[in-house]
Amino acid sequence: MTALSFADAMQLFVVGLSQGCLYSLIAIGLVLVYKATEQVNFAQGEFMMLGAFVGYQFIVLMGMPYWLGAMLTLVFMGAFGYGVEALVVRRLTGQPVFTVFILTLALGIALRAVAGIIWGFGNYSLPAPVDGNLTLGPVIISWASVLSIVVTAVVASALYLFFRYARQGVAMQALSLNQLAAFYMGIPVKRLTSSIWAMSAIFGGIAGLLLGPMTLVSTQMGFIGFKAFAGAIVGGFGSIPGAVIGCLLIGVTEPFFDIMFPTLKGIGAYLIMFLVLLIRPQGLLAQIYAKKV
Amino acid sequence: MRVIFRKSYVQDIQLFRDRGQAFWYLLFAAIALAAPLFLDGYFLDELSFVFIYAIAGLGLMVLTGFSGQVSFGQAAFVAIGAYTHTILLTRYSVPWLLSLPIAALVAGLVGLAVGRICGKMHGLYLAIATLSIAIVTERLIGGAGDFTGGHRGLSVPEINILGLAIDESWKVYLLNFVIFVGCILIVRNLTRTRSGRAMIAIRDSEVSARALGTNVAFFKAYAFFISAVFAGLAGGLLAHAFFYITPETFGMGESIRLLLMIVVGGIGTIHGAVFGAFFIVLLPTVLSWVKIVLPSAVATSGGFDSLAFGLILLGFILFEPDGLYGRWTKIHHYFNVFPMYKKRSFQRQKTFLKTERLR
Amino acid sequence: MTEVLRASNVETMYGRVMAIRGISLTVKEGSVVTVMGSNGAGKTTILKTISGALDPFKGQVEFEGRDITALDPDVIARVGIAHSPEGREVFSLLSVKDNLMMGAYCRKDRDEVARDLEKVLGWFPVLRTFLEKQAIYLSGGQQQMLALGRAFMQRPRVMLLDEPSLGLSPLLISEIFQIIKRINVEEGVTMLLVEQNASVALPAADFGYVLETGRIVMEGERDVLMKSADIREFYLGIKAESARGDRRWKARKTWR
Amino acid sequence: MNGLEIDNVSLSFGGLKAVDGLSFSVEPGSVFTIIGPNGAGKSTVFNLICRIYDPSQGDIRFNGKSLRKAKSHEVINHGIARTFQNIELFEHASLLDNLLIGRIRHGKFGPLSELFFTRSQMRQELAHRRKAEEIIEFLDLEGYRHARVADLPYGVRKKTEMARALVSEPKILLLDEPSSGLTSEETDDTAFVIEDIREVLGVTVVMIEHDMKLVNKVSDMVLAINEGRFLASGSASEVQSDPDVQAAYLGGQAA
Repeated sequence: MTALSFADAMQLFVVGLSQGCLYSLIAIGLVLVYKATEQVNFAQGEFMMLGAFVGYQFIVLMGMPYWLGAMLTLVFMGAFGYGVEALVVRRLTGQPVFTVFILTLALGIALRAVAGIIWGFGNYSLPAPVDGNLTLGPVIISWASVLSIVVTAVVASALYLFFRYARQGVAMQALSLNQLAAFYMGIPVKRLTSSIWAMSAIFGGIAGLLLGPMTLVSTQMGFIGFKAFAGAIVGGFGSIPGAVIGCLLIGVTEPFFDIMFPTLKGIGAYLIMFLVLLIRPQGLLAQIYAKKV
Repeated sequence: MRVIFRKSYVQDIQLFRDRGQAFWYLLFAAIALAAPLFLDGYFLDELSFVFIYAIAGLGLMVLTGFSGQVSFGQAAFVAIGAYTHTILLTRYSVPWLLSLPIAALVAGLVGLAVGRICGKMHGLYLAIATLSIAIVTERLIGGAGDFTGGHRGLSVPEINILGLAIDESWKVYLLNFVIFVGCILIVRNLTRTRSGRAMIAIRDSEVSARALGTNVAFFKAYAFFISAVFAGLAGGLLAHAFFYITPETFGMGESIRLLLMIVVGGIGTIHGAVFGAFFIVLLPTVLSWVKIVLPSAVATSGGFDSLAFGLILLGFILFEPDGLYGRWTKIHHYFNVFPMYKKRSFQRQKTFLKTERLR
Repeated sequence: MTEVLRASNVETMYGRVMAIRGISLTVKEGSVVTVMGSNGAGKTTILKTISGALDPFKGQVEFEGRDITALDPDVIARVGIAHSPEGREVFSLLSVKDNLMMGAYCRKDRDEVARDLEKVLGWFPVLRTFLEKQAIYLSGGQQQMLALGRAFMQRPRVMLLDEPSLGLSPLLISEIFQIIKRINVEEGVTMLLVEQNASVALPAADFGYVLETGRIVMEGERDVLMKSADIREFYLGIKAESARGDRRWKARKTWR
Repeated sequence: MNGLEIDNVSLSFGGLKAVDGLSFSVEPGSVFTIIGPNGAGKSTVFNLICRIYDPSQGDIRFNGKSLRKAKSHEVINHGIARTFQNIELFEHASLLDNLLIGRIRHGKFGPLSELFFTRSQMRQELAHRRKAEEIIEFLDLEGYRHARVADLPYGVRKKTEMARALVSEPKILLLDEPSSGLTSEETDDTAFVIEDIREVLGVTVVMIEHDMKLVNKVSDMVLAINEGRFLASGSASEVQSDPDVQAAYLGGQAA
């Protein structure tokens, strides 16, 4: 193990931070669906991949201006998320959580295959929304990373406020707690549920557009979703602040871990998650309550 | 429709429900034993894979179907079994008959430890924790360098039982079949005794399982142990079937495939594990036949197999959540009551979500 | 009085069992109608069929002349039917206030909503003290009040109440039934009340139905039912004392 | 001393005292009823006895042995079985399997004899089955033996839960609102069942109950609590005439 200079450590920290923000964006999509419907979307990583590919289609293949292409991508993702819920996931309402696990796993497999058939199984490059680097003393950070940090901060706080104060936000929580009772209140459960999936797919799309330029677009890029899972779980699945905290924790510790244990590169996220779960089996901000008997 | 007349309590805990059932199962066993006489090597190899996957699936069935613990990490135990077995055979020249049980036991002990650690986790937490075990195991084996052959992998010697070389397809087939039948009997015995019931109790209500005297943590770990032993056993056999093993053979994807397998088969039943194994092993073969009639543009595209797999799974979950076995019982029921079949008796109703955050 | 709710010849499955077999009932505007019956008789199934949580196999449900059979429950709720389900079913992790406001989710008249909230808190002062607390921390009785208040916040024309007395102490039962009667009289809400505990439900009702294994075996005005020997024996638990004290064998029901 | 003793037990949830210095003892062979308004802490007392909660103060003894060190799955080994207010059955198993699970305390963990289903294992299974059948007959559940519990009507489920507790051959049975959700006819049956449990099986019964008719019929001793504290105790009629109980619970109306 080599000793790290302070500057190197800061650099790693910043890299980790922006990586953590990307995990957070994926994790927010996961938690959002979970919070409102108690469904777990294992295909969230694939939603992100799809967002990146659609962006690639609009911006690179069709040559649209970046921001127009990005907007269209998000519109497409919203419609896609809405449709997936309305046409597929809804049929499983009330089935055990496990069934939805399997459904979304299958959806992920199918999505990867479809993307591969349409766009091919290679690696493709997607332009970044902003170029250049920001230099802060010894630390160099790309503007794209800064953007991902800002976007995450905005999205997370907006959602937090939405669930806390907006009527629809509270209704979404209500329907996750007791769907039948929400129906009895006249809450348009079906429309709200589909909207949640649309929102979640849009966040997946944003993550895809931000991650695409950094890692190249490929059918395999969705696997990063599992690290977002780890982050969301560290935070206590179902809490948006928890998901952000967990993902940042994982994002920031990961580069240090990789440098310290080069042979174990890539599994730091899971080991951290395991450690947290050992101490707090419900995550940092627990969302599970004891049932009254 | 056949009605069972019960004359003694023994009847309810016998291996077979009645004579008719015993007859059918024994007939199947006889046909399976005779299969090498009329099937060629390719199909025998395929069936060997079916049996091996069914063994791993039975283990997962005990864990997920009986004790209700969702595991995305079964392939880790398969890997541990496969590597332990291969290393014992090649490096330490342990006899095959000893090496395989040791491999299963090693996997089992690791499973026990995991079960002990994960005992407090539920649902999604457990799923992701076990998933990370699969990922970590793969990396550890890959990173262990020469001992495990690293990412280059290890070549697996031929099976040799007490000097008898199991070198032809039909021999391997029969060996796998015998072990497979043994495993089924063991799981069947588990379902009709105390430990099996304790697992079901934990699955359905931990609170009352505890109130009735079930040591929940113990039986959760025990379910992990049994499941990992089966996985380890399957791993040992799988190593021979593959001839050459690398850590990637047993990655996260394989774990998920195993889980999907028991879902397609029908979760919670022994039949389900077997049906699922047939499905997952024979699907590529069937798809390759289907491809012949498809336009070549579709058939040659790289994603066709996984797309078909994904869509078939989606279809199962949407239209037949009870899996192949569930479909089978419905068909069976249809013929049993033939003119009186009512669609109603299996009709699905509006269902509504209720939170599982309270337990 | 006009009919506000009518079910005709409804058959509904519950799981694999035919839970109600050809039931017809009518509810007149402004009245309290109770459905009595033992467990598994299908009382809850009737309410669930009306409110759209279960689709009937056969038959029709009408609300103010409009066919509402097998619509989605949220549509039926917006039409003006509030269902307070068995087992309270409050939103356990939301605050008491949010629970009540969810009842008013579809209402646009903010001032009226605020006034109704005050009304509910006036009826159930305990709820006011727990306003910001999560509903999971309420006792069974308080949750029942919350469920009732939440249903009222919908400002429904008809309220379907499923076992409001379940698991409550005698004192609370009488309190809750007083409020139910008040909502009926003062707010003009029609009630369809399903109760095991006929000795509280029947006196509070105008009209009653008796349900046995999915069929209606008796119906009538309250006063008529109160006099029926079978009702007295099996539902009100008023027994002619026999010479041997408690009887262990069962009398036969004749439904006269 | 014999029987169940609750000795000055307290428990608080987040500053709120759910049970506050409560003491009582249950004579062996009696039917002991706890009444009180909703939220008085009645079910909490059961949960304390069953070690789901850990008391912050006080001791719980059964036949002179303290339960404070026991784990929640060990309580039944002392002979204490219970039912739940909202029915906690094993929904996806048959009624018979539910009862056999109730026999779990009467068996040893023997992985080999189980997995290979030896003859002695078979004998053990048959013994469990005979005991389960005794209880099935005792509670008239014959017709439902092989039905899936989730498909059973409410009243039968309630009885099933009682049966499941009884097959464990307890010395003392805790019943949490045995009559809730039952009609007056079914409640009458429950009264006979409780009497039989005491007289035929010789099991002490502690129950939480709201239906005063049932309470009057079967109880030897009644304890009224409110807000986790002792309110009154004595015979059913004594407790009901207590002014505190009337004010807090019965609301003046003689039930």
